[in-house]
Amino acid sequence: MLLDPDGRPTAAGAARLPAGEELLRGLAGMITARRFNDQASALVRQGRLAVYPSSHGQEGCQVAAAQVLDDGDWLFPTYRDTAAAVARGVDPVEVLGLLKGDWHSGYDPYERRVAPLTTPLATQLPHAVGVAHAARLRGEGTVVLAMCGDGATSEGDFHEALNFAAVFRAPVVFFVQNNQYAISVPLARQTAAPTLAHKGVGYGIPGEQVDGNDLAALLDVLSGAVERARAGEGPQLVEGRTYRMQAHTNADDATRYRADGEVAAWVARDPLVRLETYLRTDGILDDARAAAFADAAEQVARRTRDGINRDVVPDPDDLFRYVYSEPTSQLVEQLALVHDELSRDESSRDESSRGEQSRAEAHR
Amino acid sequence: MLLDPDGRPTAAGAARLPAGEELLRGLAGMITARRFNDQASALVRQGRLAVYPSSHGQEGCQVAAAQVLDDGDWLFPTYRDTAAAVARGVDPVEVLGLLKGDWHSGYDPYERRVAPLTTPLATQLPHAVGVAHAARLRGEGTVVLAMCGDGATSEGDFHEALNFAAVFRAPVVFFVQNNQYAISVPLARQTAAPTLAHKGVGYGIPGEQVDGNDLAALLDVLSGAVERARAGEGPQLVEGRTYRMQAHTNADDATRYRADGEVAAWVARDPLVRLETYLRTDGILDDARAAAFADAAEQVARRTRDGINRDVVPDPDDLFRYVYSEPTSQLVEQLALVHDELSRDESSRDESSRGEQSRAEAHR
Amino acid sequence: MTTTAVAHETLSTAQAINRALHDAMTEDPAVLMLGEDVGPLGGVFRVTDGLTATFGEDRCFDTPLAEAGIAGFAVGLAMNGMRPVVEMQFDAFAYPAFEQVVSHIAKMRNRTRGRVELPLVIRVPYAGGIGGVEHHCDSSESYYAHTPGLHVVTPSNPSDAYSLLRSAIASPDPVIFLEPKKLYWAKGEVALGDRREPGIGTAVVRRQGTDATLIAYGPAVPVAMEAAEEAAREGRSLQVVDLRSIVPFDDATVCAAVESTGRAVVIAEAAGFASVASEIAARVSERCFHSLSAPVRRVTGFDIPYPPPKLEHVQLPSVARILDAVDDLQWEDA
Amino acid sequence: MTTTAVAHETLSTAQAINRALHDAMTEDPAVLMLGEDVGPLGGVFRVTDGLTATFGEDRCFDTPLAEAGIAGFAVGLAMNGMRPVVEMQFDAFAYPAFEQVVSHIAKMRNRTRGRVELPLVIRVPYAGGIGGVEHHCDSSESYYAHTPGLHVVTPSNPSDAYSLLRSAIASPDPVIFLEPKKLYWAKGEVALGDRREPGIGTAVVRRQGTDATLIAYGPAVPVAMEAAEEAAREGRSLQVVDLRSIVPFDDATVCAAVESTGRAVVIAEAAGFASVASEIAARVSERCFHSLSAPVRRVTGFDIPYPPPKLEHVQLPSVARILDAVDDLQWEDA
Ligand SMILES: Cc1ncc(C[n+]2csc(CCOP(=O)(O)OP(=O)(O)O)c2C)c(N)n1
Ligand SMILES: Cc1ncc(C[n+]2csc(CCOP(=O)(O)OP(=O)(O)O)c2C)c(N)n1
Ligand SMILES: [Mg+2]
Ligand SMILES: [Mg+2]
Repeated sequence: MLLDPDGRPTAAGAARLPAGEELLRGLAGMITARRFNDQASALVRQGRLAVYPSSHGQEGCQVAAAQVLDDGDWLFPTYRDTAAAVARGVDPVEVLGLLKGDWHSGYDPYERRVAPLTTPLATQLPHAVGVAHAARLRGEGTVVLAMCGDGATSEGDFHEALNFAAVFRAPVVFFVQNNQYAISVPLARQTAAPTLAHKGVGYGIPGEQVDGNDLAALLDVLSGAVERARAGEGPQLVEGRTYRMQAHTNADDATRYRADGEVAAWVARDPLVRLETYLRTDGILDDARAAAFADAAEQVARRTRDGINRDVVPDPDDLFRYVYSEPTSQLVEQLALVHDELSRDESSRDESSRGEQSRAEAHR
Repeated sequence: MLLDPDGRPTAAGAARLPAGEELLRGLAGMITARRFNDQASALVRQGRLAVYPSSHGQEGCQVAAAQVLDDGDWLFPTYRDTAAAVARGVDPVEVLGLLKGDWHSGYDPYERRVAPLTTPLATQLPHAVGVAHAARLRGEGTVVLAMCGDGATSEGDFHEALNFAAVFRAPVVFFVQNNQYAISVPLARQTAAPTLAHKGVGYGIPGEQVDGNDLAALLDVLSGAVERARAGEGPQLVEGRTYRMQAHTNADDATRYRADGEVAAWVARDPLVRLETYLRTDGILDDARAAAFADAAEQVARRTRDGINRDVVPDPDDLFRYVYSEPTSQLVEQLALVHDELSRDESSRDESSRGEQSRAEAHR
Repeated sequence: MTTTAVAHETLSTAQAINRALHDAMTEDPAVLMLGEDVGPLGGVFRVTDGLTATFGEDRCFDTPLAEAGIAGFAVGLAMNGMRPVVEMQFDAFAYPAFEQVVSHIAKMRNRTRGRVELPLVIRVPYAGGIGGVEHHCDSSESYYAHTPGLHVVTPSNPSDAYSLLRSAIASPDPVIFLEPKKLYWAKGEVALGDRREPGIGTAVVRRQGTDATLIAYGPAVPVAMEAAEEAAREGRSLQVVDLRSIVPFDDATVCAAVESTGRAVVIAEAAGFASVASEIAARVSERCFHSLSAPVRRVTGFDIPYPPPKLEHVQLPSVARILDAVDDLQWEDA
Repeated sequence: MTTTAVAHETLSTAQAINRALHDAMTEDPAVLMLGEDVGPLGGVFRVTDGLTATFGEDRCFDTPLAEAGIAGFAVGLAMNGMRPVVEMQFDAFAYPAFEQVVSHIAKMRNRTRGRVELPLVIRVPYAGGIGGVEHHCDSSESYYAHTPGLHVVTPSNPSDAYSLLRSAIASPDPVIFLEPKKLYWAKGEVALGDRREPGIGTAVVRRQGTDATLIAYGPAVPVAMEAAEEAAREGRSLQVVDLRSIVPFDDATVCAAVESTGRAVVIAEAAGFASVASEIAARVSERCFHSLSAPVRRVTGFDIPYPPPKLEHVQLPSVARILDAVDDLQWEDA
């Protein structure tokens, strides 16, 4: 911890606090991330997104993960790490592609070097190791930061990825956002380890736990890990202790498994408030700058809203277009069938004879 | 280490050496195990077994694993742990069922509470946790000892099993026989951990490394682990450092990946020689007793030889008999087809017309 | 011997499954329910709602988040006297457990000549039609149905959901119990109590008809029924067979149905290639060859990854696609 | 553009695969070979023999023992400019990688609208006939063939092994390359060099015949050829089609063949239920309906776990079983 929950530098903080501009950038990022999260949640309520797993409360982790990376590095996010992808510069509307339901993934992963948001837990971690290893084979200085949740650490893929990374000394920073829950399951039923950072020991990977609601500490610890990985010291494990302040997704009912008091205690440790308090107290942040940050966040929210509210007419042909580099003869035949159906649909709109109307309805 | 490689008690040994009778029992077990291993390897060369992964050199681990358990406990062996199953009292001929090729598994797992030898690596470990948990739910004092190799620790199932055991505080002792290789892959390419015992840390499981060629130390460490598990202290991890003195199986060519000198150095640390030297030096073992041990081992070898050399005519009906508790109508039909084929085969032996003979040949 | 009074209630499929679990757990203390979020939360579909409260944490409990571990752990429980029921949270999240399912759950009984039985049930919410994002809508039945040693069943209504799950839990063999997600909220009358019939292995003719036979299972059954109704309005009489049990397969009921009409359409949501629908089409084509007036048609998912929510209607067998396939059954030759 | 001189050599299937790897690695430094024991040992079947010595440890290397990890790691390599070739040690030991294969390898291209291609090959020694113990003889092709997004190929001889693997490695899409273990030691003449034809997607008529068509792939092809020879001695002319490529499926070649004879038997080692053989039988029954003089028969593995060594002959399609199925093709009606 470099800043205590009330925004006062700790002893360690006095020595290692990142530069003011870095912290301001971080604060701006968190303000945008928070606004983006809340905008996306609102869009779910309005029926514009299928589902949204919000990182509200985890914005420190989200922003730090992006901020410590160079342009040539890679970020591997989970479904919850939309704000991290936005912080890395991916278009917010494209980030929400998966959750809007137009397509499985919305952005070009190569553009900002952000892998697709991954849903099957921990499965992206071995991918991250492979990407890092390929870069290393070519002598590139790429670092890969791979994110996952506390629950995901129980999956076999977490284990296999860390072990591969250690054996190949791949430049990967595994960043576990321990938000205390895997949907309804609390950490104590997920693991009996003293901390998740201890999970590095069995792989020969240095592990460090950090206050995940303290952006200053996150930047300090994560950038240290990134630098060590870049310097050839092999993979690093960082656990950020944070909290999922809202339900798992809009479909979840968090009151079934946790008490309001617990949530309130964590809300009191809000990462935005903590950093802003410090920056204002220390005179680094003034009202003008704060207003500019809020403005920028509002712009992202507006762009998000506008983009998501824009109706895209999805093209059924796309379903057949990307399965293989060349469609198989089977897919060519099947697409023809779809076209045939669609044209019957069309014609039924005029004719409405022989029950075609109701067929078209069922079809839609 | 309680006995050094030359069979002299170490400082720790002076204090904690198991009772003489325990050690004699262990020596007898190892002599039998060694004889059994070498007999089985001979049977492979004679074409009586399909394959044999010998634990020659690992007899200390094999025998200790069985010796520390009570009758009500369970043992979960891998394909290599045939000698451990024999040490636990399973009929040696039935133990070799898998490797003879008559059937997939030869013995009744409930009789001596020994699970089937498991081939898919690490997959038996979660089974072991389930068995232990079921016993604990019923308030039984059962301990489960689950074995695996150094290579198997890389599998996701290893991770998931240890984590489940820790979270449920299941009375399981995970016993990793680190024989330095997974077929051709040496430990250093399997893990970057300081030791495999360190792998307990990330689960909150106590881990201990022990000289796997020192039966005295193995009995000490494993029985300690078993007692702690039985006392409700949760799962335990023990790494036995040992060596696979022969090739992975008869089908392997170990000269492709390791030097003779390395093997020789480990042969000099033979677990049998070490314990026998101590027991003779200390006057616990005399020639008569040694001869009796050799005799008993020879009897197991003879029983093994006789049993394996006895030809069993495998019954095709068995293939359909055990798939479900009641065969599906599909299997009933398919078995009828097999019977029909077999009867055509029979008749072709007399007639030999219309190419039936060659059909029958192809069929066999 | 006691005769249990059979009560009737109108329940959703999710509620019927919940009741089956509740009743089985009441009857037999060896029945355990485990999985991700099945405890206090009651599962993401609330299928296990109230079970922890009623039976305690030892009987219905959350596990760490690891599906291979869950399946393997259940194997051990079943080896040692328990009758575990596992919930996989969604179809695609059962894949990590594939090795445990194929290499152990399906083979343990055979491996040990029947000495080790595995009376366990794996419940898998499967298939689409609920606007779910990627990995939440896979139709994975063909993977299981192709694996010898497993029973594979799937109800199409609350009543079958109850009886099939009761018989799955009572079975000494492992059962993959596939729950069509889009039918979780569909209501129907359910006879409760100690009822295990209809059980595993029996198909049923859901609707009589004389012109052609629609063969469907799980989520495709209501669509087939709708198509048959629509066809009736058009003057064509379609018979509908609901498999209920994929393995074992009820050849007798299916063949009798097809032979009675001479025409057949197989309907399934899963991608068609090398699937359960292929099997049904191949079986019917072979066994009813001389009764068939037209080739057996298949209306299945296309051979593409399951679409995103906005396009799933393209993939799902629809009334229109079914009726078009029926139209194609060479009536002009009749 | 250089034209490579094509040399011919007599090689075993294992050697032909080794040469294909060697030649692809020589041509393209992005091609990597990885898996368990593929380095200094050269693989348990010696298929990768010499590759580490020739290309160095960075190009052909052993991984930790974890198949999901291997597959996932290969995904990352492929995402970042490499063309990884993975060896799974045996069929059943690929199951731990099932989630990576189904949820990522098969779907990444589609998920990203073609932006992320995965040019990777998973080599799987599969099927039986070598006296292997449990878990070493599974015919797993149906699991892959049912999964949209994968190409699935399997050679039946050294020459196809070479060209199919060359085209698999050159493909921008993931390919499951199934190697029939029992054919590893079978020898044949192989044209080497920059040869990718015949490639993915084309079946071939291996033997001409007029009375009935045998459709087979991989390890079943030599058995089908033997059966055709035996039948010829009995005066019956059987045609043999070797699929080579299961996905994509060469409908044109298969249908033309079946239509030319009017009778068909599908042969495959795998358990028959909901399998590739089901698909072939269903397709042929549907597409060639009016040309068929008899129902399409299947000679497949039974729906049982693969037998222990002493009983595997019962499970494997034999010449006798194939000829009996041919006998059943209702010749009396002809
Ligand atoms: C392999 C797999 N199993 C199950 C799920 C269903 N699921 C989605 S999120 C979730 C909880 C994840 O918890 P955690 O890793 O802590 O991440 P968080 O949601 O808290 O960010 C579960 C069980 C999944 N997505 N993938
Ligand atoms: C899941 C799985 N993958 C691969 C194999 C093939 N295989 C058999 S033994 C072996 C090496 C195992 O090494 P280790 O765990 O150290 O045990 P040891 O053989 O040394 O006793 C391998 C790779 C397997 N049996 N199971
Ligand atoms: Mg979490
Ligand atoms: Mg080993």
